[in-house]
Amino acid sequence: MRMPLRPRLLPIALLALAALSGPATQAQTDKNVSDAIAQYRAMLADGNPSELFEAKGEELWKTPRGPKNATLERCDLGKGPGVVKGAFVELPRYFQDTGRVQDLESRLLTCMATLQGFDAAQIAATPFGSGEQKTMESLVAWVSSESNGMKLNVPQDHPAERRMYAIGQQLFYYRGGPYDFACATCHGEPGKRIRLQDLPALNGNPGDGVGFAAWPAYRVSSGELWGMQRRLNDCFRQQRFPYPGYASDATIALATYMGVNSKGSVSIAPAIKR
Amino acid sequence: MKHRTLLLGAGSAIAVAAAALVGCAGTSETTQSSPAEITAATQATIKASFTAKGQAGLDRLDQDEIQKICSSPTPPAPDIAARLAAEQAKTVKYPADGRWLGDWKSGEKLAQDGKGKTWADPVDKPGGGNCYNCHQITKTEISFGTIGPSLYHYGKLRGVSDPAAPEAKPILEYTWGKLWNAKATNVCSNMPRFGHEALLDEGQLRDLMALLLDPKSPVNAD
Amino acid sequence: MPDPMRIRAQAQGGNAVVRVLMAHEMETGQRKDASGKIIPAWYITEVTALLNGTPVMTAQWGPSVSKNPFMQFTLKGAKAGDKVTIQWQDNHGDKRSDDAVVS
Amino acid sequence: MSNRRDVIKHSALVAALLTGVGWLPRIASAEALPHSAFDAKTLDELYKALGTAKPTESNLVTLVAPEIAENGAVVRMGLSTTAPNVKKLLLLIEKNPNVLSASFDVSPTIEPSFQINVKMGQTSNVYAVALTTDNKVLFAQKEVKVTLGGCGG
Repeated sequence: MRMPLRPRLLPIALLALAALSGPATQAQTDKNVSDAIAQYRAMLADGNPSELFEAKGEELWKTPRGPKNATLERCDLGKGPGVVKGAFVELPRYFQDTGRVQDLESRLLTCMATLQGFDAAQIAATPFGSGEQKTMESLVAWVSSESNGMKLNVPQDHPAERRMYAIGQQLFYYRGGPYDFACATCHGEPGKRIRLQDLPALNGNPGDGVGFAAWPAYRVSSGELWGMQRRLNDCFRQQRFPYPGYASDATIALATYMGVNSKGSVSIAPAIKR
Repeated sequence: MKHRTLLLGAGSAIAVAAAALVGCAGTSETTQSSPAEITAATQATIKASFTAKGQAGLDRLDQDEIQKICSSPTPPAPDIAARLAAEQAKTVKYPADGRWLGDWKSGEKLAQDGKGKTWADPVDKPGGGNCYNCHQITKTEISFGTIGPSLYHYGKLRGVSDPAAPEAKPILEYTWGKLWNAKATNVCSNMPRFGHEALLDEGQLRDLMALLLDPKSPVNAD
Repeated sequence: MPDPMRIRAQAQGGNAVVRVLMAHEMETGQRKDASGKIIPAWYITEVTALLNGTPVMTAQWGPSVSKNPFMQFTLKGAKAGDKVTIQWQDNHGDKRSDDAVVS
Repeated sequence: MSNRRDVIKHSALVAALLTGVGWLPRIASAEALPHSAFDAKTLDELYKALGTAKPTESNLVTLVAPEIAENGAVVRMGLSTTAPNVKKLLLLIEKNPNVLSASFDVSPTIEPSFQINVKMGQTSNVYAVALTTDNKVLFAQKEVKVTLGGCGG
């Protein structure tokens, strides 16, 4: 017996595209495509593999490691030694002991050096996704997950924090390289896209779970957990700039700028991204 | 020729700025930084933060006049913008042999290609046009950016039915100029200066011209 | 030793919805490394689900299942307190078994 | 949008895909089919050869897949069936180097309904296929478009 035939389902967006004749219907095309992409993302939202990294990060935090065979449980992320909950949404911030404004990854390097005896410079020079940088992926996943759902509140109390913001703002607009690109080229105006990817305007507050509030994130393209350091590194690569040092002041200044601009937005880190 | 300078070219200024940064982080917590101080600190931060990698040398951080004036949330004053745009316009080299259009199929490939010029790209490999990153171009490619305007029906909308006809000449010149040096018409344009910065060669530019202006190109035919 | 899975089993209207994340490269055998050498295939080939120790489902996977695989299914009649076990095995012979309690 | 030719094409394709991955009895005529043979004339023979195992598009099988995948590395698929006596549920991706993505053997204790993340190398038809204990082969299909994302660099 033949089963009743179901009409072939042609994707709605493509049908709509086939009916298009000119730029007059651009808005409709955009809507169909962005609806389809939204559907794709919504389907992935449940079952974010970042959970695997979070679990590993929590374990790594509590495991004695490094030349000093110590855990990270006394690490001060800004809210006192060992306090992880809520720490992420207040980073970058100024730390008295190092005399620096530090983001999460820079601060974790400090703790890995002082508490565990690792060579911070060596870890900073390690390629992403290998060696202790892999440890970092899991640590940032866990630490950021402990602030999931909280509002970003990157401080501007200390003069060094305000100065870092001001430097970050200049860096954001700094055009250079063979393509004349700045961060602002892609992220200076709301409502823009590169290919199909929405571009948050990072000179303002793009809202809950967007832009700075969506990192660290699991990248489906590489199956790795990207912290803000790797995110910025790849932005600079595509900007055709030279190589930004891991946890360098330029990256921390930009993180300060974006973080402060996003004040009050809810962090959904670790998110899932294409 | 391009003249590139650091915002604060002198090494001594950078040393001072670096010292100021350290000072700030340490004791002088009540001092408010002046704009000049911040600019110096930004330069120092850039110097201290980036290293050369692959083909991406540190000279890429040295700004020319256009990059410098356009590194601000506020656009340059109209008179300055006009002067600089006029200077950029002088850099445009039109095709010597009078051939404006190449092959739109090669142009489409180039428009799709977003590679080239990063620290990870080989120096000898020609870069792509990156066009779809920012522009809608053909009807069939739905993965396009919106940083730049739609180029769909580019030639058709401008009435180019025969690119060889004399009346098409101004459009050919304008389009070539835009590709060669977008800053000639809009001084702080987001678009790279493909000819001026030698990102694409004349043959590649011709192929992109064909994609936009050839009546047989899907840009105009579909 | 492979990393543990994340298993969430939630009672829902007389059934239990089970969501599983596995830590695995799921290398297809189609990709090349920087030197142009094929990266050998390495992927989970078989997955088994058990409810209170009794097998209820076996799955065979190919290399096109995504890296760090996600799988969801529904166990009929499972209730809070029941034990769900997930086991996987890959083409290298590596294995992993993890439990979760239906909540 | 549906015509007989399309129906035949999809049905034959599923049959060929299944034969290729070893889930259907290997039938000489089907195996010998060149790829270009996916057209009606040759396929009538294929139908006969497949007998009861003729794949049939059926609304008893459901495939939930996105219209467009922002990235082919992870695409969420949902496959389920309400057909009686189902023993296996399969997920096939036509254009992947390995056509068979996943196969689930079901028992009475589990719903014949699964979600899984899979990779897609390019835009392709995707098939959810249910095999029953009485050798019926039912399927649902959908095209998923894989786009080029990011900056392309």
